[in-house]
Amino acid sequence: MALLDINGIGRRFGAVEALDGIDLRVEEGEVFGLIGPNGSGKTTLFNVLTGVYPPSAGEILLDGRPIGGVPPERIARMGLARTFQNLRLIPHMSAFENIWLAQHRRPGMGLRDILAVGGRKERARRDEVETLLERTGLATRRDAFAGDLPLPDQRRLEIARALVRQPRLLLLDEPAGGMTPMETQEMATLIRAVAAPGRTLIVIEHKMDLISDICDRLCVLDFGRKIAEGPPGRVLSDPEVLDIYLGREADDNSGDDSGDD
Amino acid sequence: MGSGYALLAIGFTLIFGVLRRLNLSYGPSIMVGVFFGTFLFIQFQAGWYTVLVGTVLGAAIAGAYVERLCFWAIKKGAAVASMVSSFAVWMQLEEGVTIAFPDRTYEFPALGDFELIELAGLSVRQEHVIMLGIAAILVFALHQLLYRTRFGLAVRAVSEDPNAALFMGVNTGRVIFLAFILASAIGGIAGYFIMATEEVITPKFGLQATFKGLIAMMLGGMGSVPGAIAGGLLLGVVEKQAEWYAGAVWRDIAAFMLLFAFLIVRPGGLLAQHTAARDLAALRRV
Amino acid sequence: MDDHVITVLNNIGGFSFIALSAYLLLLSGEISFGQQAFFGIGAYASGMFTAMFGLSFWIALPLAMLVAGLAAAAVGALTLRLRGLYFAIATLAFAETIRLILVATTWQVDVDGEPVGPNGSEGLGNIRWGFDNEYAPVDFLWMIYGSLGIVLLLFFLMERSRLGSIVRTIGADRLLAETQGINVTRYKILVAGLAGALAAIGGAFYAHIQTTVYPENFDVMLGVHSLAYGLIGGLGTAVGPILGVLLDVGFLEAVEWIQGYRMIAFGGLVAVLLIFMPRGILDERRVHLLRLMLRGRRPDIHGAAGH
Amino acid sequence: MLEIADIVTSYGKIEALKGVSLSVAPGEITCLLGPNGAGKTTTMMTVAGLLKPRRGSITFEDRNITGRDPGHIVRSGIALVPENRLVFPDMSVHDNLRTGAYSRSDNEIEDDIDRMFERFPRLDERQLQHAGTLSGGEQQMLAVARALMARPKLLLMDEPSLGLAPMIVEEIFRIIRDLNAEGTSIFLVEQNVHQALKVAHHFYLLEQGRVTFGGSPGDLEEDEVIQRAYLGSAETT
Repeated sequence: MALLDINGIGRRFGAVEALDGIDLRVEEGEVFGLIGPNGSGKTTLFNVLTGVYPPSAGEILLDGRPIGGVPPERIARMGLARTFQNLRLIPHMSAFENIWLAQHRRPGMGLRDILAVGGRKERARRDEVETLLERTGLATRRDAFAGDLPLPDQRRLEIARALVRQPRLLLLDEPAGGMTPMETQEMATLIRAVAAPGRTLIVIEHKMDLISDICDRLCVLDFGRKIAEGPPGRVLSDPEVLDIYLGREADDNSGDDSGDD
Repeated sequence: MGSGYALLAIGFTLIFGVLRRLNLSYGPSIMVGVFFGTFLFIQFQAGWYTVLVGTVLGAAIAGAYVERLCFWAIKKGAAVASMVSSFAVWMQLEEGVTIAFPDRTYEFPALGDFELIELAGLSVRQEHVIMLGIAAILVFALHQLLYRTRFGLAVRAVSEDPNAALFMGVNTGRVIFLAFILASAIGGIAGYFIMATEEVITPKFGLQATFKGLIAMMLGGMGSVPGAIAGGLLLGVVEKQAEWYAGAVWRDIAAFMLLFAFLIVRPGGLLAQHTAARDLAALRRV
Repeated sequence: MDDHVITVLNNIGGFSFIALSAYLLLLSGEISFGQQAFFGIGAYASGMFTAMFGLSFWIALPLAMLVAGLAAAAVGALTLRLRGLYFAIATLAFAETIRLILVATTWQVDVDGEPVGPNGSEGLGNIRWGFDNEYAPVDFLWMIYGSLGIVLLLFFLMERSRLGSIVRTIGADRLLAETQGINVTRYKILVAGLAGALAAIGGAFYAHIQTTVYPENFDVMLGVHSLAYGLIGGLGTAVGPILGVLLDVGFLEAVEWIQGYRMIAFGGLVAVLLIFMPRGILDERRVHLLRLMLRGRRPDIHGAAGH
Repeated sequence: MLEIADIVTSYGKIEALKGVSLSVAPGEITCLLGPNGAGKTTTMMTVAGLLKPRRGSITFEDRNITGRDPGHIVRSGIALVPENRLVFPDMSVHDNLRTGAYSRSDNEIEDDIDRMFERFPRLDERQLQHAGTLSGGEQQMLAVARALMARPKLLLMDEPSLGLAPMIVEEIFRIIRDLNAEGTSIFLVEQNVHQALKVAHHFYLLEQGRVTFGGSPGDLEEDEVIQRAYLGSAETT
């Protein structure tokens, strides 16, 4: 059974059909890419998956359990975590605190853990945050306010915050958005490390080199509809995809429009 | 009465629309204007137009002071600080007026000796008909100003995105300042006509004006001029009915209960946006 | 200690509760103009319990907290959908409704041949529990500061625990809180209820020191003052709002020549302070720096150059 | 046409620009490339008058415009297409264009609006629609059209391709080339090095608040530009 099973999802905003009958299956351990022009419904799909707003049609199964229309905090506790394209860190809290607060209501955490100010379990959880800071390269930024960090560090911090929830499915919304090619490569390294233990990821990106580098499979959205799905090599050479997404000139510069090297 | 509230609410809503911040000192600024008008009347036996001009001028000057201290000086993104600061200035204005006018209660000149007139079977005070007329003229003038002039374009641009307005070469600080003064002046006109029918003023009028303007604005929907009018008229009607049936205390209770109920059931106000627009707003929220 | 000093200290303590109440709501992202309602409910309820029904203050206090807490939680539940200014105005409308209803209500019972109970704008008098049990103002001083100490301790523990960060997360970004698995609805109602109960403590002490309370004691001035205390003192720690109270009641009360111009002075002070410190004296950044210094750490707390 | 000489701009204590000098020649497209946080947007904001430089001078057509307010700079012939477009979402497309002409007082504004609609037919179809309902690409076109309404001699464009799909990016760069061909000088900040080098006559590299290279696209291999532009950022991260 697929970890995530999306059947005929639709979402309408007034007259705009932001998502229109999307079918997707993401297998356990897969890194799945989601690409498409701006306004094609990628972030809307993330918002529907995380419960920010309910789908107006269709069904979503996470590990066989329906999550369409379930409130976001319940979905979060079912093992789904995400990052945000526009970054939603708490600017006047330190990097450490931003990660630490996200441990809330992980499976097995109850009222006593919420009120705990010390103790062995709490110390272990704090150590875990330190480890994550280390792994995401933020150890020296531990006490800096999140709002003071440069953009690449903020994106890393968002990933660390999502990881501390030990998610079964992690959604990354433009993890390399606004980054230079060098920073993008470092981000690709981080994402590969995150995916290494068999974690399932869905990644939205405009940077084709990053997508083809990290994804096992990907799907292309256009005007809320799925127009292609498959391994990166095949999808990125699909003539229809090239036409609507990569632009007509794409064939003569092999799709490197996003300023890669 | 309702049209007086509507005028109060229009001034309020204009400030909120441009700044997205609440000016609690709005009523007290008007109170300063009204006391200035009274001062002209008592000291110089000024005629009604001089008192009106004095009231508007006083309110505008007090408004300018509030804007400089509580809004212009406070950094962007600190809307709460502005609001609390405007409250602090409210206390200043109220105490200042109390010191300058130690008797607390003063006479305010009536617009004239008017008879009750019969209108469609109802007897109506003539002042109220005049007030309604003035309100209608002001609303029309304001609409023309906002949608037909360069200043109006700038006001609308600033109220949507002050940064982008700056890029277009709009002097946002000045536009906000002028809009603020304009709003306080409209409040001054409202204050004058309300006082001219009540004929007695106290420093508590500041609180009254802030409350009534606020309630009327919220009933109609924040930032909307037509909403302010609808809200003001509704508030006037409800208060009159409550007073008639249950007595003077219940007039204010009814006003606040109405506001509370409205906020819970229909927070967008009478003229709330329809759902599609709200959906789009939700889309942008993420 | 002379009586004036004790009165001032009692006032500082009493107002600290409502200031902390408004502060707690500010942390959760809500501006309330209506905490005076729960201060008033606390005052009236505790006063009625002791004066009309002869209960001990120590029973009346938790009961009054319960009444105010439940009322506050109910208001919190009703206003869940509202944010920012809408919430502020809704709480204001609620508080004014309560105050005006108290003005319109008279309900008196006969106690020792005297009518006792709320009497419209004449207020609720004869709250003689302190007098009957021979409590001097200085005894109330210990009671107030003892309670305040406990409340502050609870605040510090909350700030250390996840509960504090949950409340701050909800305050900073509600959607983010939801996607972190936080049940925002539940916490919002909880915080509203706690804040209401907290304000009621101040009200109960106030009623029993003054022995008579009037509806006009709980007007919007009190509410906005309590909000201002947190914003002056700072949103970074629970000490902030108390610092705000100290500045207003303590400092301005103490300086003689300000008398008569107190509102002008306080108003000006607040307005100028907010220009330079929009999140108060002890804001998050200063508190964070202070904590790091206390722990003897002084690493790079600024990120690299901004954009 | 535009001469920037040794400007220093800071946010609080942090110096974002540490003495930047560059010039934009009339009739050309000049690009400013560099990593995030290098100070590209700060440079734009300083030229547009939104930030005041602490030191240095900015001259436009031999007039000193250093530290003048944004309104003055728009009137002197410099218009900005801001990063992230910043159109007025609840105003109609038509009114958005009028705000662009705010600094003008002549009576040809409506004619110019008609001209914009001829140039951007997709905006014409949406004249009365609120700008917030447009797609990202349409909003970018509106932002460009709005800036053109000021009749600028020099157009500043801050990351016009940001967040847009590749096909729309192509279209935006086509517009940039067309505008330039009609005689508008353009000063462009971009992170899309590949596209930027295709249209630029001249380019500068900005690293950590300093200009580290200035020349023509032929002067360096594209790979080398990218390498040199981003090496600095690798050290800070």
